[in-house]
Amino acid sequence: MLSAFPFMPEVASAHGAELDALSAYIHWLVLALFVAWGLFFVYLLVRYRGRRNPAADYYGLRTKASSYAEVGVALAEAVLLVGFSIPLWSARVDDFPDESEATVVRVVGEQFAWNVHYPGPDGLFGSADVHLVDVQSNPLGLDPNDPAGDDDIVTINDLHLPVDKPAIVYLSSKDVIHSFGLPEFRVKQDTIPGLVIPVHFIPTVTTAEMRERKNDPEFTYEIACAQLCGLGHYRMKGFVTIDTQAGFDAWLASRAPSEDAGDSFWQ
Amino acid sequence: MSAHDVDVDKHVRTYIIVFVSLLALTLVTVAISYLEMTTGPAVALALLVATVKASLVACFFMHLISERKLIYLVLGFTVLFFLFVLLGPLATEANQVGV
Amino acid sequence: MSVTAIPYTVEPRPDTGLNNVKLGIWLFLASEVMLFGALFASYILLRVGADAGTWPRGDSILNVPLATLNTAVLITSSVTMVMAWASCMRRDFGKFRLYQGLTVLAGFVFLGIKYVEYTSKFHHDLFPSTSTFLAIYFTLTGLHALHVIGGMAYNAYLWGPGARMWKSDLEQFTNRVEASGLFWHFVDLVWIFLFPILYLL
Amino acid sequence: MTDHAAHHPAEEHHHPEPGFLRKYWFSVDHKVIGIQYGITSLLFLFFGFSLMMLMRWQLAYPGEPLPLIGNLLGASRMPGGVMLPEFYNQLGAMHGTIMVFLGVVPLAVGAFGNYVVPLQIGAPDMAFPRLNMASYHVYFWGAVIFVASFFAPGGAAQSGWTSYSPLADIAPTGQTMWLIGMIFLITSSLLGSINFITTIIQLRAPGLTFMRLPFFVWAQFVTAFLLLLAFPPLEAASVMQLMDRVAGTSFFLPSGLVVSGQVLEVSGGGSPLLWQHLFWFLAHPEVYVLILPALGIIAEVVANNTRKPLWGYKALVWSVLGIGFLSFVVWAHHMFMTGMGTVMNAFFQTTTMIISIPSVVILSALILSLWGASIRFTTPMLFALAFLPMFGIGGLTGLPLGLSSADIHLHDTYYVIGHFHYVVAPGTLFALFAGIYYWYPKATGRHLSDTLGKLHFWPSLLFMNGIFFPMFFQGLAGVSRRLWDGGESYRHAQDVLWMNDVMSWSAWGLGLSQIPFIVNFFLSMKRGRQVTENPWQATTLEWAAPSPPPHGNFPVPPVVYRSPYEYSVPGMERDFLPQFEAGPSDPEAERAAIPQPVPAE
Ligand code: HEA
Ligand code: HEA
Ligand code: CUA
Ligand SMILES: [Cu+2]
Repeated sequence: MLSAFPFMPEVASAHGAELDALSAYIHWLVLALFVAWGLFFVYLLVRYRGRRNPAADYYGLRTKASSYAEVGVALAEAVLLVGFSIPLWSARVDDFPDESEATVVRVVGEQFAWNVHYPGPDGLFGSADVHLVDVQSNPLGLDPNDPAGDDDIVTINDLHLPVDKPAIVYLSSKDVIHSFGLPEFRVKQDTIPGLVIPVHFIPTVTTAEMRERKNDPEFTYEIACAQLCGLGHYRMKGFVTIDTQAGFDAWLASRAPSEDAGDSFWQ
Repeated sequence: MSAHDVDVDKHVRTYIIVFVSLLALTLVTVAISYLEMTTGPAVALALLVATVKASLVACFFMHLISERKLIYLVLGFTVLFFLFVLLGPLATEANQVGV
Repeated sequence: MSVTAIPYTVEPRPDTGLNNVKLGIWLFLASEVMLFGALFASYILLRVGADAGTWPRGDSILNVPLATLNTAVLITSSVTMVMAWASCMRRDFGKFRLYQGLTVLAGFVFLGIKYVEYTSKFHHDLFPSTSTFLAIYFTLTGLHALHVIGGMAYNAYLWGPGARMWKSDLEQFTNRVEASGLFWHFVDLVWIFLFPILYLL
Repeated sequence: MTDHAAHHPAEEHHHPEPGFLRKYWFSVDHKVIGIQYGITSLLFLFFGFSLMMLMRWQLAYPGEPLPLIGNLLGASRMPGGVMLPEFYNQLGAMHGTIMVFLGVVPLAVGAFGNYVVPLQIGAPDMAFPRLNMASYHVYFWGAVIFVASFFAPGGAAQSGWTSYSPLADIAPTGQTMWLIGMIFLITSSLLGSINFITTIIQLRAPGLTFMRLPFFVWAQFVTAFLLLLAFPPLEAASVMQLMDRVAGTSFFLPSGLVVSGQVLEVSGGGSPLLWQHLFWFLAHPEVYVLILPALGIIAEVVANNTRKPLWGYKALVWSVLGIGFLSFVVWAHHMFMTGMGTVMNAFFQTTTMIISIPSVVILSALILSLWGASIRFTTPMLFALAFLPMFGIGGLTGLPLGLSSADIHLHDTYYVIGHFHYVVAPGTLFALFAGIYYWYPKATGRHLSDTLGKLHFWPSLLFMNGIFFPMFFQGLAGVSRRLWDGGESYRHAQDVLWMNDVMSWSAWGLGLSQIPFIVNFFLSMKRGRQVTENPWQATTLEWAAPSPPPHGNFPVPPVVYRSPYEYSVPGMERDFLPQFEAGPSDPEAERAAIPQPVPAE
């Protein structure tokens, strides 16, 4: 069908289908152009080969037909640009859902892992300070004296999200530029040190369902670091688990820090 | 330009005038910087004076005032591209998603 | 060299009205505009992006009187430079030697003052690594100083050994002085911008 | 190349033979310098290709020891013959840098520009011969620095040819050498471009008005302006990154960085994106520096082998000027994923779409030039014809990338690698090969073997597509570029992983396919069929000079009577009418009709 292009991973986000449609249209367009030009090109090679046409015609092609073709190409590009690409982009970066009805999470890239940070029940992220960073016990440098941080949940390379609910991910980096790439969700955003850049999307297919569709019990969504970030770039891989709301809540609860967790940091 | 078609002495007189006005403008900029102004106007004014001085140098010492079209063309494009490299990054940063 | 002489090395080509050197030097200056322009753009971007209050006013760190003096020195050297060229036009070798010499001398004075400025910074433990402001300050003024040195070197050459050409081919020599002058004025022109943006704002 | 004296004893007495060094190393003759550039850059193309053939092993057989060569490269690079990720990144970054800055640009501009432009405009040499020599020597030492960097502690640059900060700021010494080498190369290009522009504007032969210039000269003209005005910003950026690395500044380093658990002790306050802006402000015009001379070569070869004027010369000229101008305002289409708001994003998408139009016009004009032709399938023409669809594929796949919403999925995947290799490899490289086959007789006085040429062409065409087409599938599947294991560990890559073998074997096949060329290149110098001035029966000025041209190029300074591609002029029994020949009709009248330069105000 016209609004999808083969070879792409099965889409698993609400906006993904729209992006794919654009991708499909532009690819069909260039494919058509290439085939048309290609056939014409081959025809010319055969028709005007020296042996068949020993004397060239000084004037060559008399019509200006080609300029119509060019105008056509330009128009098609304009339509795809104004009608699709720009609005779709604006939907990505401008109309964010309200945080109250979204799953909000911080993801911080580092050589070579993804730190995932949930605010916990209080919905507040604990404040962090680079000088508190400890590779083992406190990768994000959370401030133990900040109450907002007490119930926070921190995982490494393990992002869980509930299905059919908007997710807002605040992206940043501790060291160099990485890129938060989620192929199945058609999400990609560089994480720039010094900046916090949000992305939003709605996962539409749970991991379990995707496993059935692919009938591959092993299947998991992955975070693929898309930006060269050093010798470990190739292994900077995280996992995304899309769960039902219930399943997600259960997982969160299971991850909630036990009472003395705050101290266990400093043992 | 070749020796014949210019009246050198007239040139020299202009050089002196330009020289004096440049020195004067230098003092002006410094003076301005002492009266306490908010950054906005201060920058604008300082750059204005600098531009005037620069164009004096360019027009008279570098004889741009009486240069060939070709040179104007080249410099015109150069200035344009300079504006691109100046404004492009600024505009993009102003339009940055996130903080 | 080549068998057939290269045309328009001295006399201008009728349809462009320029000789090769004149066009060449202006093209070079165009690229220089982009070089300093990019650094200038970086300065603005970094300053606009800096957290409120972190960017110092130049005169709170730098020595404005010295820089003002240096500005005057460069402007003076520009005048002596064009006077040197005018002396070529007037075929007055003595005057040329004088003005060209003064131009080079002014270059030395400028560098001397810069040296004093730099060292006093270092004494106060102010280095490029201290802050982004000082980083851009040292980079811009350093690059500018390199250009001054380059210009001085060529001017000194024209003053000394290069001057032999005065006898052999005065017209080409005059072109060279003009070209070297154009470069020197450009260096002056760059400083005219560096002075306010680095020292006064 | 073969020594002039043999062909032109006449020269002997107006200037004694200079010594070897003066003649071949410190020569100021644009032809010798062109050939210096040519040989050096070809060797670097081969070197850059070899690096990639190494990488392709790792991509096809991740983590498996490379037989034979593997152990030779030392434990710091390939312990036990297995490539370390660090070394993979070095190879990638250096492949990109070398191919672009030491291979294609010096060959397209330094070699072809230097050798052909003065000849095509009927000039005795470049406007500034000594500057020309300097530009080669600066390039040469820059190149030496790049090669030496492989032996620096920690190895060569390994942050990609894009050298994004902060990664490049904290990379080993090799990056410092990369930056210094870069400053050398940029300086060299600046010297060169000043020379080209001055030469083209000032040294055109009488009667050679701008609208009579061969399209190749136009392409070089615009290219020179790109080099002149787009390179300095990267020079500035390189200086700043150098300061960050050696003087401890933080131009590109924000505050509060934590590298491998340690807080980075710098003043901070810098901007990583500033580097990207300055880099791409150079690097997008740069990619047109890679393609414009190629298009120029193609135009020459197509006109000559269709035996008819190019279709739409005016359109070609205006398009190339348009591309040159627009290429300064599209750079941020490489930065869509850095968090760009809708406004700027829309702006850069729009400029990107607009710039594709002149390219379409140029390609269309070249294809339509075939209409009514009498096509001669010579070796240069084969490469030129192959160029058209190959560049077509590369260019057309640029459009999905140019629409940022489509780019979200494709950015930094192998799709991008596929896109630009189609334009630079079977595109530009093929054009350069076409140029070599086309002008080799002019430079050496001998033809390259046609048989070996075809033996070079067909397999190259096959393997090029074998390497680069699968990349589109991998990219659409979402496989990231610059992966040491070629995506082996990623689930979404599994279905397309097998293509890595196809690509690698094609790459090695492509390597073998170059043997006929290398053999041809060297053997033909002595064995090739001898030629006179105008072996291709061409119309442009370089064919008025002897082959190879002596010092000063033209025994008699040429005069230009007409536009560049007067083939198959009606009512002539000979099917070409050179620019430099008075027409059969009435030579006197024609000589009188030569446009005289009008004094400028
Ligand atoms: C010579 C080099 C070259 C050329 C000419 C181009 C041409 C174009 N490029 Fe490409 N590009 C690169 C080299 C080049 N590019 C490189 C090196 C990179 C990657 C850098 C990196 O990240 O490492 C890149 C990356 C790149 C990106 C960034 C992708 C990303 O990182 O996400 C984008 C996005 O807009 C883009 C767009 C375009 C466009 C729209 C064109 C247009 O100009 C194309 C216009 C041409 C056409 C539209 C063709 C017309 C075709 C026909 C008329 C049909 C003919 C058919 C037959 C004859 C059969 N390019
Ligand atoms: C002009 C630019 C150019 C050219 C021509 C090429 C040519 C080739 N490139 Fe390259 N490539 C880049 C520029 C270029 N590349 C860049 C910029 C990158 C990105 C780097 C980065 O990630 O930062 C890249 C990355 C890149 C990758 C991705 C690596 C990764 O992401 O991890 C791959 C993978 O296969 C690849 C392969 C090839 C191959 C097989 C060729 C082949 O087509 C090579 C063909 C070469 C020849 C045919 C040689 C011809 C010369 C001779 C035969 C010599 C004869 C000598 C004499 C006669 C004296 N390239
Ligand atoms: Cu992180 Cu690549
Ligand atoms: Cu680009």
